[in-house]
Amino acid sequence: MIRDIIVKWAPLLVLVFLVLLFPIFEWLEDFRAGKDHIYLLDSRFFSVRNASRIAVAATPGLMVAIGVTFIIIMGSIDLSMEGSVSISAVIFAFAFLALGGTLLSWAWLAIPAAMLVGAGIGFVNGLVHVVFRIPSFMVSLAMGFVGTGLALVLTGGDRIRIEDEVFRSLLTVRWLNFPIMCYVALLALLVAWFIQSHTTLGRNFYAIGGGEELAQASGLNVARIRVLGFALAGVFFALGALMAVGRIGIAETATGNNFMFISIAAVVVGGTALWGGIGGIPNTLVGILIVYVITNGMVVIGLPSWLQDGVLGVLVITAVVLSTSRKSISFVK
Amino acid sequence: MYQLKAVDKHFPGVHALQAVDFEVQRGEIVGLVGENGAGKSTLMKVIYGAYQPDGGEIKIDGKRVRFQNPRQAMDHGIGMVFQEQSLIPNLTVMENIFLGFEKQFVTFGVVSWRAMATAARAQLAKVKLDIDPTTITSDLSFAQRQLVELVKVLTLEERIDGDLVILLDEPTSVLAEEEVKLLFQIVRGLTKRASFIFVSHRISEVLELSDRIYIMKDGAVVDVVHSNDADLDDIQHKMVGREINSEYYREHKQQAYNSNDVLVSFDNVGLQGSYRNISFDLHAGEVLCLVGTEGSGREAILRTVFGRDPCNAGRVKIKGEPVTAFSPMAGVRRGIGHVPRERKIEGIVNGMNVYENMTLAQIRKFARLGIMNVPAEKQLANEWIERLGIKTPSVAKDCGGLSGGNQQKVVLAKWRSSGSDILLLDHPTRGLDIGAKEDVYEMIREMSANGVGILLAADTLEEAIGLSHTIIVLKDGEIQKRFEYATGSKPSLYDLVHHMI
Amino acid sequence: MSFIKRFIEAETASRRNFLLAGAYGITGAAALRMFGPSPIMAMTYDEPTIAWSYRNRTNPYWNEIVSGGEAFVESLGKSKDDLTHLINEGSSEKSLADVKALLAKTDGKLALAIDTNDAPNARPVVEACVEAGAFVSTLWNKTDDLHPWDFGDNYVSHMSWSDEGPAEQTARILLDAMGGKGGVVHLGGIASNNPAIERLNGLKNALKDYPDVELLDAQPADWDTQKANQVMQGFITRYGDEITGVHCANDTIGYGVLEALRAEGMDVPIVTYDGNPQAVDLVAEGKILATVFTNPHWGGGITASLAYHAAVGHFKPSEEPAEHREFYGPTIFITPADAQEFKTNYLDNVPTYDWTDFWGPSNGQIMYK
Amino acid sequence: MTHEILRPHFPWITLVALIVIVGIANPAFFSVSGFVILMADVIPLLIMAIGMTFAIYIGGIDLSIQQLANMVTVMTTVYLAQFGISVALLVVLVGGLFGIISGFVTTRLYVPSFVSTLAIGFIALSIAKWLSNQRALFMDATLRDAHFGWMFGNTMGVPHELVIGLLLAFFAWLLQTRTPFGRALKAVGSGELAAVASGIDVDRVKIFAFGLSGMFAAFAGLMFSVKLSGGDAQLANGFLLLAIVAVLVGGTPLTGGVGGIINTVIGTLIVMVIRAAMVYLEIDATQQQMIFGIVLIVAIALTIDRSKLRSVVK
Repeated sequence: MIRDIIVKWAPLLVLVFLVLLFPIFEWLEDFRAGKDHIYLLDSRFFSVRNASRIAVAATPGLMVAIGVTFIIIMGSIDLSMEGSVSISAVIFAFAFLALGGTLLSWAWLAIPAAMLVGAGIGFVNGLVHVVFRIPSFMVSLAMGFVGTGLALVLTGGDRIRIEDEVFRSLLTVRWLNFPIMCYVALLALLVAWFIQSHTTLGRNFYAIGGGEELAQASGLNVARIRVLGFALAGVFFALGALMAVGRIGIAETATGNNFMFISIAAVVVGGTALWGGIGGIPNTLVGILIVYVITNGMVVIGLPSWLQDGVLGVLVITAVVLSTSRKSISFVK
Repeated sequence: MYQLKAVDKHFPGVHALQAVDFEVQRGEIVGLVGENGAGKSTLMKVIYGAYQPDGGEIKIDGKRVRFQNPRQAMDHGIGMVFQEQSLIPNLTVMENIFLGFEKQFVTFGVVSWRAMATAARAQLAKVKLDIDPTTITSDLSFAQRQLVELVKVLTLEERIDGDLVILLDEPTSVLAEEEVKLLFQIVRGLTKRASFIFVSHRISEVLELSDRIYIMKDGAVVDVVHSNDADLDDIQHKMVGREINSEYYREHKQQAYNSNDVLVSFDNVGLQGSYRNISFDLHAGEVLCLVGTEGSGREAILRTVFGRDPCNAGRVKIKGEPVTAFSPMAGVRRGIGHVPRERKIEGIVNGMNVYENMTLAQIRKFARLGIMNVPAEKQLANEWIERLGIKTPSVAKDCGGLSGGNQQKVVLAKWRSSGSDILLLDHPTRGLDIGAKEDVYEMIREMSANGVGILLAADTLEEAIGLSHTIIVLKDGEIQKRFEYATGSKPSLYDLVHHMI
Repeated sequence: MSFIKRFIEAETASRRNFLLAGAYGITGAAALRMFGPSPIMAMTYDEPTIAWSYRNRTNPYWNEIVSGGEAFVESLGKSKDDLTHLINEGSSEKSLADVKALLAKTDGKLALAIDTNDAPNARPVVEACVEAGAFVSTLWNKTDDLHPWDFGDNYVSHMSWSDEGPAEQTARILLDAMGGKGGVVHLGGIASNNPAIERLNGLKNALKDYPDVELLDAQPADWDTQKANQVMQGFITRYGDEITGVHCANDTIGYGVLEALRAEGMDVPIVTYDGNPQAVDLVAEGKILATVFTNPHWGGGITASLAYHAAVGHFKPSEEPAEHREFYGPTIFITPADAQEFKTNYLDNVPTYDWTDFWGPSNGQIMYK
Repeated sequence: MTHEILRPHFPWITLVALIVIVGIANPAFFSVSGFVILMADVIPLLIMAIGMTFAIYIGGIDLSIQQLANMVTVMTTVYLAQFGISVALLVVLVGGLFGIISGFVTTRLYVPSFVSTLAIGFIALSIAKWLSNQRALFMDATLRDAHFGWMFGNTMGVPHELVIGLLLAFFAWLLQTRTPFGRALKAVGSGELAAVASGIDVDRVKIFAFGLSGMFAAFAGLMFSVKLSGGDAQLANGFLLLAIVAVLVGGTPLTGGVGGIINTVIGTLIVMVIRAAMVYLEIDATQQQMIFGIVLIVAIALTIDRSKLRSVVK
């Protein structure tokens, strides 16, 4: 029983451990240099400013990871995030500029437009997956290529700058030390959590992840739920795209790069099982924070750059090992 | 009230249902029996809407209906209680109960968990199950799950105005005796509201519960009998088209075992949470049966012998050697064969053909210089196919496509051909039809005569009594009673049940 | 002999040969081909396919390169669609495989301009081209032991940029702006890429003259805006106000850094590299102190041009001096003072280059250390 | 019924159809020598995909192969002078070791291979960066030719790398179809629980499968390093997704137990043809990636053997 509780809270414990770990290195460094340093209090890592930096860095990844969480809970996987993010970002930017270029005009329509694009890609993903009975891994991988390719065709490789001060206030305006985009992300997180735990659709994801045939036999329209799930994931990928554009003010074909492995690693590190049915949105929040705390912390303590990948690898394995309930699984592939 | 008229169903190469007439009256409990492959499951699938018949018609209260999917059947009051494991383990009990019908608790897209819990409690009360509806389903016992399964179907009561028809598919297979009694009591109590179709291999239970019994054979209904004027032998006779007599368990072939040759020896063995203080010896040629309810520890003991669950108290010796390292690999090396209950998952490898399955436990023996000797494998497979009468078009046929009985024979051939002299049989006849069961019994006798020690967890008590030299009754992980039997002095069912509960 | 003069001679020679070839007929031309590429071959056979192989289209730098290649093709009176693009997506394997496929398709009648994605990949690409009788010019990536003159005519040229000097100069601009004191951080490209190494070295060289400035940290940001943004956030946490200047290995890194600074409300001078149009705008606005324009448009055009003109026999690479086979590309500094002017001259109106003036704007022979 | 008989043959039918289509669109594609060259070039990818097949065949995945190959290019370049030809042995052993570690983490620590191999890959990348000092390194040409010249010669018009690739493919095929290990692999891939119940050491089989994947990745890295005459920490980038695609498009689904080495050979050739088609059919550069994705979906839809998939497709 105690073991179960530890497993359940392991991701959070890992996060807390990491947050307390990096300041130790800072303390050591200053101690060696003979500077005064009170652990945590004088930490640059353990500070509100840095928390907001980590939050800003993590928001796009969080949105993407939330999207893929829904899919993983269903026991499927969606690898189209890089393409979906790129195409959503690019179409958002084009629409935004075409409709006036500032949020205070009709250009705000670009935001729902981008979300529609994301939903559309996800919808096609789900449809091809369900109708042609092709495993989601393959469909979404290929759809990712299509998404990135489409973004490339549209931009011809150019980057689109979004200069609008109102839109960029996502990053530049702070409430209580945190930029607005963090609050937007928080809102999206709450919506996702709400969908997961308080709507039929969200619960049906768990049902499918727990036993698809059984869910089907209970009269659930599994195909429809799957397609909806992929579309929902697409919406969150598009939100991730909006955050990414909001963060650096540029939409380009490369906007989606590097999201795939980071987001899936974050979901798993957070304690959501790849075989479906277990975990959820709060786990993903913890997971993504773990990943970004590690990347931020490594730079802050001045770890040599060549070492950073390896340390990330070791910490990811450790986090997953700690948060896996050995009882509930007979074998792992 | 519910009526099938001349229903036909064809599959490629098979005429699965032939002009089946079937009828359920209001408040009636109808039994449905038949050997495997007789068409029971096809008929059930037609009834609950998973299959659409090719011919004939379905009528409810005289009105013709046609279901595209189970959901539509449910909307007409037809519900299915599945064998087992049809609840989704990671969901709460209440979510499982209302799965697919959450709408009633949704306002503006929000599910009200409180309303659902209240409703679920009311439903659970119907079967007198007192559990928290927010419990995660995987935390329930088998029996509780079976009842939740029933509750799930009973929710139709509120949703549907008309009458209910509830199919019970082998509902007792995972239940202990007293749980079966409770279930029957509940079912009888519900006949005020619903009719039942009860499908089981346990004909005695069907006789006990049902008002009328449909007997199926080869896709057709061969007879309909009233349970008052039917008896077990009669029904079995109609199912298989031949007599079932005392020869059934091949008792005349039972030979005394060699009590000097101890194969497995347990000395005060225990495993935390499963069983404790277990001592017994399994001899060459002995059939030793462990009897007990689900959770009495018999499966865990089998697993310990095979090496899957290491014990943490006492001493286990196999062929005189103390066992220190437990693993299935070591078990197989010691000559232990395991015929698991989950035949399709643990018994055969679905996707590998007959000869690959047969040599699976002895791959290395068929390798020459690291290369598999396939002709030798095929030869071995052909020998055993002939010896055990395995029906397969070829040795290269995918085992997943064989019938249950033939799969089981392949599993037995796997162990016997590799020379295992200790066999663990975990419900070896589960889900097999009578003909296949007899074949299995025959093989058990033959192996026993050849000096193989057999540790058995039987499907039914009759089977246990019929087959064993020795019976050990277990309850809550402890040995209650030990019976030694020679042919002709077999105990009665009552003797055993008395110690089990 | 000046190039132009030789060019005119070659032109007349090829016309004469063309008439001859007409007399010989096709067989004669085919026979002549055995003696290696010659003007006759160029005129009697199809024009060689002109191809540019590069990393991707998501980086403005490569788009500039490509626009140069297209401008060159158009200068030949062809459509810009006649330029074949090979995109390697950062994969050396794809880079090589695509080149081989194109060689097979064109049967070696190919003028290839290429950045091989990674230095070691240059050798097999060049060897494949040489073997197939195609003409290849490389840009940026090649290992130091690989030289055009070791391959006769077919490995036409290699162009690179000496980044150490210009990077040092931008560093000086930065360090001066910092008042010659404080702390500077460097965000680099993919660590093993040559330009990334040279640009960091440039900064280090400059720092020797500024003893009061400390190089706080240098980490790779892989030429990537988002990664740069994250790395800069880490730097800000670690060093906070100690950072009084940022030295970026290219413009795209600079964008990420600017946004990280903007999020913190910090105003720290930064310098970048490459001179992308957006960066030039930022220089004009004063947000970036300086960037270095390497004229990728010209680089892209002239690399293709060299391969093409060698392939059609307008000049014989093996007769050219070493400084015409391996040379540095041009660099132009852009500072707020001249950004506007630069923009008008180079970006808003892309100059029409004489694509036969191969070495005019070049910057001397490549020197190895 | 004919559909069922044809099913297992769909991968190569797809391949032939693709070749014919591209060939009709551009007859220059039908050139034996051109084809041989194309195939020789796809050999490192083939070797990686073969390794990946072992991981996928047991229902896992190996995301570390690209980073392992990166590390191996660096190791080969750095240690060539010191060890000579035995550097090949060294790197293959190191690759196998990394694979075994992945397998160990997956089976004994219960970390899904998707994550464990990703993380092990990161560790390999760190080592590659450290060993290369974050520089692009190149080999001494004479040393390379002395020790590994045999890899890239030509005998009677047949490139040696093609021979090596086919030999390795044959070896892998033998391993998969004709050895006790291959049989155990199949049992683990199609029915893990039954394999356990038959006394097969499932963990060891899996660890060995990942080890093989690592060894093949290392060999591919070695060949690539010799071919490119150098090494650095991102030389092999771009291999990973392509290797996965090659395995999947050949008809080995991620669920394991179905498909195999032959399928991967066909899958690799399909990828090769699609890619070469982009060049031969002069597809606009900006559109290539999009078209690649679409063709991929169609190809997978054609090649995948749904009858062997579990009833549930996830």
